[in-house]
Amino acid sequence: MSEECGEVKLIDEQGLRTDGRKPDEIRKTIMKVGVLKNADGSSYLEQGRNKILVAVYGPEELHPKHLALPDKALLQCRYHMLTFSTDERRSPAPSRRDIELSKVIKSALEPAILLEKFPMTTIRVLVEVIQSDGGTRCAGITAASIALANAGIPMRDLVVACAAGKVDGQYIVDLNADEDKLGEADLVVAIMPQRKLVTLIQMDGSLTLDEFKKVFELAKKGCYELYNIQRKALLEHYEKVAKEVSQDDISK
Amino acid sequence: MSEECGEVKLIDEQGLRTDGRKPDEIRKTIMKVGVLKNADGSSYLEQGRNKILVAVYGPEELHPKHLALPDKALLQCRYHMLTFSTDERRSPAPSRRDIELSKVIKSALEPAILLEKFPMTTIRVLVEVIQSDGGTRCAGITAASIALANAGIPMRDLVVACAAGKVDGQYIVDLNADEDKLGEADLVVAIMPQRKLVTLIQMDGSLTLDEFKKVFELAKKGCYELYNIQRKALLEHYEKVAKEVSQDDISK
Amino acid sequence: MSEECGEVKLIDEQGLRTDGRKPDEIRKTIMKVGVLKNADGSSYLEQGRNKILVAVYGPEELHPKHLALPDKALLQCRYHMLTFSTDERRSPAPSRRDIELSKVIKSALEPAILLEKFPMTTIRVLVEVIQSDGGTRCAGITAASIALANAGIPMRDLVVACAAGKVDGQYIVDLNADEDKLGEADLVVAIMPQRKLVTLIQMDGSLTLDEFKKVFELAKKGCYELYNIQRKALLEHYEKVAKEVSQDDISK
Amino acid sequence: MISPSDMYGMSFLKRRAMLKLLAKGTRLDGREFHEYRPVKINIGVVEKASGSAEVSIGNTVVIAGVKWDIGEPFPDTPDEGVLVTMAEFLPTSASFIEPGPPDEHAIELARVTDRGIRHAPLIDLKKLCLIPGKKVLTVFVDIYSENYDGNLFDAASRAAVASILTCKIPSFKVGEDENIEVDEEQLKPMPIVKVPISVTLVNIGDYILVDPTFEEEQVSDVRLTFTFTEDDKICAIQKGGPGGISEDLLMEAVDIAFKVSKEQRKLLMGAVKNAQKENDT
Amino acid sequence: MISPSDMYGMSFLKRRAMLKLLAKGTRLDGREFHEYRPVKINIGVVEKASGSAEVSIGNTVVIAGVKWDIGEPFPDTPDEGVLVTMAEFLPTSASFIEPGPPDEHAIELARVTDRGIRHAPLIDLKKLCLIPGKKVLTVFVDIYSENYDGNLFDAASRAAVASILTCKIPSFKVGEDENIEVDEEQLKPMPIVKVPISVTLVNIGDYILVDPTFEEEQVSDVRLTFTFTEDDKICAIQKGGPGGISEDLLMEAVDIAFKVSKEQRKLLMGAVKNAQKENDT
Amino acid sequence: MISPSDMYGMSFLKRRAMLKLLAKGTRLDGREFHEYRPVKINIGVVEKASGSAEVSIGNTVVIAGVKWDIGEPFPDTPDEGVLVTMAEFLPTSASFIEPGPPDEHAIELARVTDRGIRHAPLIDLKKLCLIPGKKVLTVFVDIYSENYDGNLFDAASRAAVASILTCKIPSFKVGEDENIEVDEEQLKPMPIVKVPISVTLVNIGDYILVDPTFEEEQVSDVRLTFTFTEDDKICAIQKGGPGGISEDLLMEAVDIAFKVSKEQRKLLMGAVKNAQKENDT
Repeated sequence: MSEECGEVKLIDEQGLRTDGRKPDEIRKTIMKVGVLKNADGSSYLEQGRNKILVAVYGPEELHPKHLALPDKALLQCRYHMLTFSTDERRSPAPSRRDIELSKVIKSALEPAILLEKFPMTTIRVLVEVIQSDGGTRCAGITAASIALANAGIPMRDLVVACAAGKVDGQYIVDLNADEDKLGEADLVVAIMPQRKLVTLIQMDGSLTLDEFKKVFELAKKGCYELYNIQRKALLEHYEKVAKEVSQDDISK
Repeated sequence: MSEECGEVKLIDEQGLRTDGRKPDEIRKTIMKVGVLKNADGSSYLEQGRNKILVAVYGPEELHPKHLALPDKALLQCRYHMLTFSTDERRSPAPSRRDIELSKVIKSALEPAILLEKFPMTTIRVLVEVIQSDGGTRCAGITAASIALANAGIPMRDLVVACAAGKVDGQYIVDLNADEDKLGEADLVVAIMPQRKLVTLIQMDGSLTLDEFKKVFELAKKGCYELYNIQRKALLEHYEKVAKEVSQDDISK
Repeated sequence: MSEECGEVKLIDEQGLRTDGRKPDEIRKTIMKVGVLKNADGSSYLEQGRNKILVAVYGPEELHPKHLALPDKALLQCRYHMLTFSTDERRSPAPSRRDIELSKVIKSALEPAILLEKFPMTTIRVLVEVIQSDGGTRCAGITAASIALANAGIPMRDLVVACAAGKVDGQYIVDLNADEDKLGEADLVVAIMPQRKLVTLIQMDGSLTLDEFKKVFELAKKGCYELYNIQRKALLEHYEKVAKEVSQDDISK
Repeated sequence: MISPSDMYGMSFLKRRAMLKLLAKGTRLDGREFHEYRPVKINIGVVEKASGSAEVSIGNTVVIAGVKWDIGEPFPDTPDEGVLVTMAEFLPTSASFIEPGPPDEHAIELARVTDRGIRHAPLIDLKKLCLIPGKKVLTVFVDIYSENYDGNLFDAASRAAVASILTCKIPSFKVGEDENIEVDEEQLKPMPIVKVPISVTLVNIGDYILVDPTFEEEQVSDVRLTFTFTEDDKICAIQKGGPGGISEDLLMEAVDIAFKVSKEQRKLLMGAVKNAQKENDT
Repeated sequence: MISPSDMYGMSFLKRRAMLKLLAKGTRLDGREFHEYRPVKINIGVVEKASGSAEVSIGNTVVIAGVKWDIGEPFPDTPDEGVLVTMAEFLPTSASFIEPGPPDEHAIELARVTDRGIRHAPLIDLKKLCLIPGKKVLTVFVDIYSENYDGNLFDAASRAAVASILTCKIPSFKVGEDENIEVDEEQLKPMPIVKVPISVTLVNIGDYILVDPTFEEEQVSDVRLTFTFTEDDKICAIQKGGPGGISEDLLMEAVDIAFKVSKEQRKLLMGAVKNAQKENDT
Repeated sequence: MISPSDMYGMSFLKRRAMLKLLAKGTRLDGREFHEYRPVKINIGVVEKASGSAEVSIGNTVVIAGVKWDIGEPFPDTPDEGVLVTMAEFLPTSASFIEPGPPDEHAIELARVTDRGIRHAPLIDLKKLCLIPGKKVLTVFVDIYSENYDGNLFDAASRAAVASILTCKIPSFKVGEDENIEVDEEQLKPMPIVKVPISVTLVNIGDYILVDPTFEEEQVSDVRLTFTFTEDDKICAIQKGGPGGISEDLLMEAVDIAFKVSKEQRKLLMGAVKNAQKENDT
């Protein structure tokens, strides 16, 4: 977050952003579930140039056992970036950022999962960032949530996340890497859309309380748009599975 | 320990040391016990510019269990320096020196603790060096011993440690960092003052057997002076506690 | 494995190699067993300038227990080079090469050991390279096999390993470090000589299928020569032990 | 290291008892819902650090120290000094904390403290550039918890900020051959822009409690840390905890935090001024 | 991390069942003994990598990416670029794989893939030298398994080779003062020598099965990987598994692998050509 | 890794049996109280090291090797070479020793050996300075235990000292542009000042036993290592073990160690001279 963003113009005279979007427009987003054979649930998400793969394993036995919780499943989340996911090759060792984001993603997903149904077990959510272009923690949460649904883990609601911020004095939604880096503020919001609960909020930059509330609304709007895509992806998968099953029936 | 200490004068014409002390004078020392709320016992010690914080936990359950001893408590000691405790910022990773000193401190304290009273448990002694100016292993032992007493761990005796050495051809007690680095010899001694047992001895430098015996006497003298301060610190704490308790009684 | 080995002549006009050997001649090899007191079995091997020490421990209890196999002993192998074993001082941390070779040595030895006799236990093979001059993985396997026999571990057969390759267009056996580095191909073969089974094969370089088969034969020939030395070493040890025992009888 | 099971998800019974108490308008230690425990700021405790402070909030005690070194800038900010913030839970802090490299909790603590400082921004990093693209000042802010009874975020922030505000760095001269002369005689303060004040609160049921104790953290649904600058702006937010929060409660929380930050700012700046006065005399 | 007990030495019963099936001339998934599962090669999946490919062989999925940097040569090859190959089992791959630094299996996978590439040789490393003894191009080939159902060796090799074959690197100019100018506009392909094709097979009893599934690997005695270049030479071999193999079967295995490598080569080169065509248009 | 429970604090019964035996004036292996086990010093066992020695004291076997490199001096000793001493317990040493990075026991062993060498001083480090403040010789002394039966301190010290005393380093020339030419033809010995001899003994009850076996170490109260130089000075002392010692016994121990060091010195210097003679012919 740099103070002087005057040099690089992030919004042009037509009011369009560097990637051609309008301020309140989210990036083109594709979601699929059931993309990995071995995982209990999985998903793949492209949001602009972000490419995210998520696998969910569990509920399953936990090792070492003394970490198990007597009253609920232990949710374990890992956020991990492949070495070639960014412009500069990343070190393969987990960074401090990776470790914080893993914790933050857990905190965003946990409210939605009925962990109390599976005491003494673990549910593992593995977020792999194959390509990164800003907003991967949000994309990871959004993708993880449908991978959890795909795994058949009972949930109170989906979780969907989106960032919003302020660049060149304007409020924008779903920041890409340049906007994140050069903008004036970056607000990350995750919600459970049916329950109307906020499960994650993170911010850095500089906003008055009033601006904060406006940017928050914009992030929420992004969340609801992504929520529709989540539902469509899940629906498509169920329809496909249903079709396969019924064809199996016919072939018998 | 450098051979030529001629360049830097460690003892001036008046026979005084760089910090104004006489050869057989220990540094100004302050000790307090019960300084941390969560620890079972704790102490804070200032000896010259050394600042040491010690916490004691235990006897408590030991993980992993296979390390537990069937006939006595396992004493675990950690000597650790904060990154800003020295002139140069230290790396946060434990150094080989830290690991040796942890072992040496354990060896100095162990003879005084009735470990056999608590088989299968552990007692943990955590020595944090907040500021370091030479002799922190001694200061750590001295402080740890009163923190153990503060934790109510049964002990045969206190342990008190002090260094002595030879600089500019003279014998001196309680070396500071410069004297340690530039002097001709550095002898570390820990004793149980009532039991008259030596629980630690370490030396580097160059001393004849005769000189060694003289320097040893000087270190022992330092130990006895520090022992008085230890006792005073414990007494003051008990008086304070007693007063609080009796005031509680009155207020009832 | 460099393409141009023209610069350095690895075979001279007399058809001799840099260390004076003929192409099909293995290096001077000395083997001893029972060289370490604490190990259940041990061996020492010199092959040219290679110096290898092997200790075997087991069958013994395995920690942590969840690694134990219900139907056989777990074979654990470690290949490790001392820091001063090579021209350049090595880092003491295990290299990726060390880790691969440990795995490869395990794969070469495992077929010969009656692991099924000792379920839930472990057998540990520790290969220490004291000095290295090419072919240490082979030397390690050859030495490990007689150390296992020395430990009294029941075996289907010994295992013996030897490399062969191609340098300056000629086929040679038992490559030294220079031949390994500058030659055109390096083929590592381990066999169980009585059972006529290949338990390890590794290659890098460039060989036609035909050449491969010829080089393979040469490696096998090397193996059989080393096998004779293995047997002699074991025999000598048993004779020595027998003599000691009978002398003990006499002295009674 | 704190295992997740230690931090959250504690007994259902404890939580029920706490909620009963809160329904009566009281906290376990008798505080108001929006009241901090006593805050003590002890500045200059480590002479060998360029700046240092020990801060206690109730029984939580944190110590921070600042050191500098000459280093290289990051490639994308060639004309800025480098700020490195580290946090460690000393094993003295609580019985369940084991020694070892910073775990996820310590890393989050360091990064949240760092973001408050960086986005205020507290330090004018451009003024720490010595030779653009080549040599800059690296500022290490190292934070250690000594005793842990909840709300490490605010204690860490206060200790780090107080250390920086009272920190003295030498003067530097760049010679002709790009050698850097360090003048330790000519000490000067760190170049300051704006002072961040963090306020941490938890949400338990419908209640919002400022400055949670360890017990309150354990039974809480949501932990929120808001950081404000003196020009009434938010510069950082962090959510933790296993629960979600309604939008209404979230907005209420921001407003409470904002209000409370004012008194906390006074308290910190007062301690800083006292320390500077003492230092001048 | 895969523990040894997971990889091999699995149940005696499974093995017996498998042998019965093989005696009938069938594999569990209905394949011929020397038949690969469907191989899909998807090139250019990561735009931020200089080259990339996702390869699936049946249910096994591997992704590889190539990145470059300017570095120093190894002292013993002062005029050659540096090739660094890394492999990691992503924990998405299977339930028994835990996150963490590469274990012995991942290291073997990386080193065997690397040897195939290095000894073909696939890349003309001399052409990656910028200033002899001082500056060379370092090529990082990073390989990740996404889903693991046996035969990672061939999937990794195919993905790495396809990534390198379709990789674009910038042009470099060495200035007078040994500064290196990078011209990202003038992209050019990696200098290629020969293309290695690995073929992995397992030996179970008297049978040789090409492209083993995870289940087949589990019950197999010997795993063999042969790598061939287009001039009909072997450039690398690796044996794994807890068993031994007779010389006859070994020689049979080489011949099978050699034969099968031809169709696998066609498949790879076809995918590469398609990708290059798409890229040009 | 040796767990503390393996090293000390072993069974009460063993100790009682040992004390009974000692009361009769005998040790388990029949030695006198102040007698070493047979010491064998085998010099030059690793040709690729600049100096090397394998030392056995009874069943304890230690190997040490010396390597050199050109490096930078420490900032506070700009005109001195650098000595780096490392010790590792090879897992061959005993069944309870696991492979891995040096643990507290190996680190203590390395540091005590190092202090004996450094404070004698054995090496004239000033003579290893090539360009003050810039380039010096770094001397690596790496010590490995091969078989462990007590008294590793003396075996390690003897092996390290013998390696250094017989070590050959090349001649160095500093060129005009501060390039360093290494002349491997012109080998010369390490610059030696004084030779340290360590003597380790344990205290069990009222008894002092020189050169303890593993069993004696296990049941002992105190372990003491004294290191002497040829001018009858003490240059290093280290105490270990879970017990305390009376001042009288401590002073008795120093005197015993001093006496015994004389014969140990003869033994070492004899082996060194033999090796040098062999080398010259």
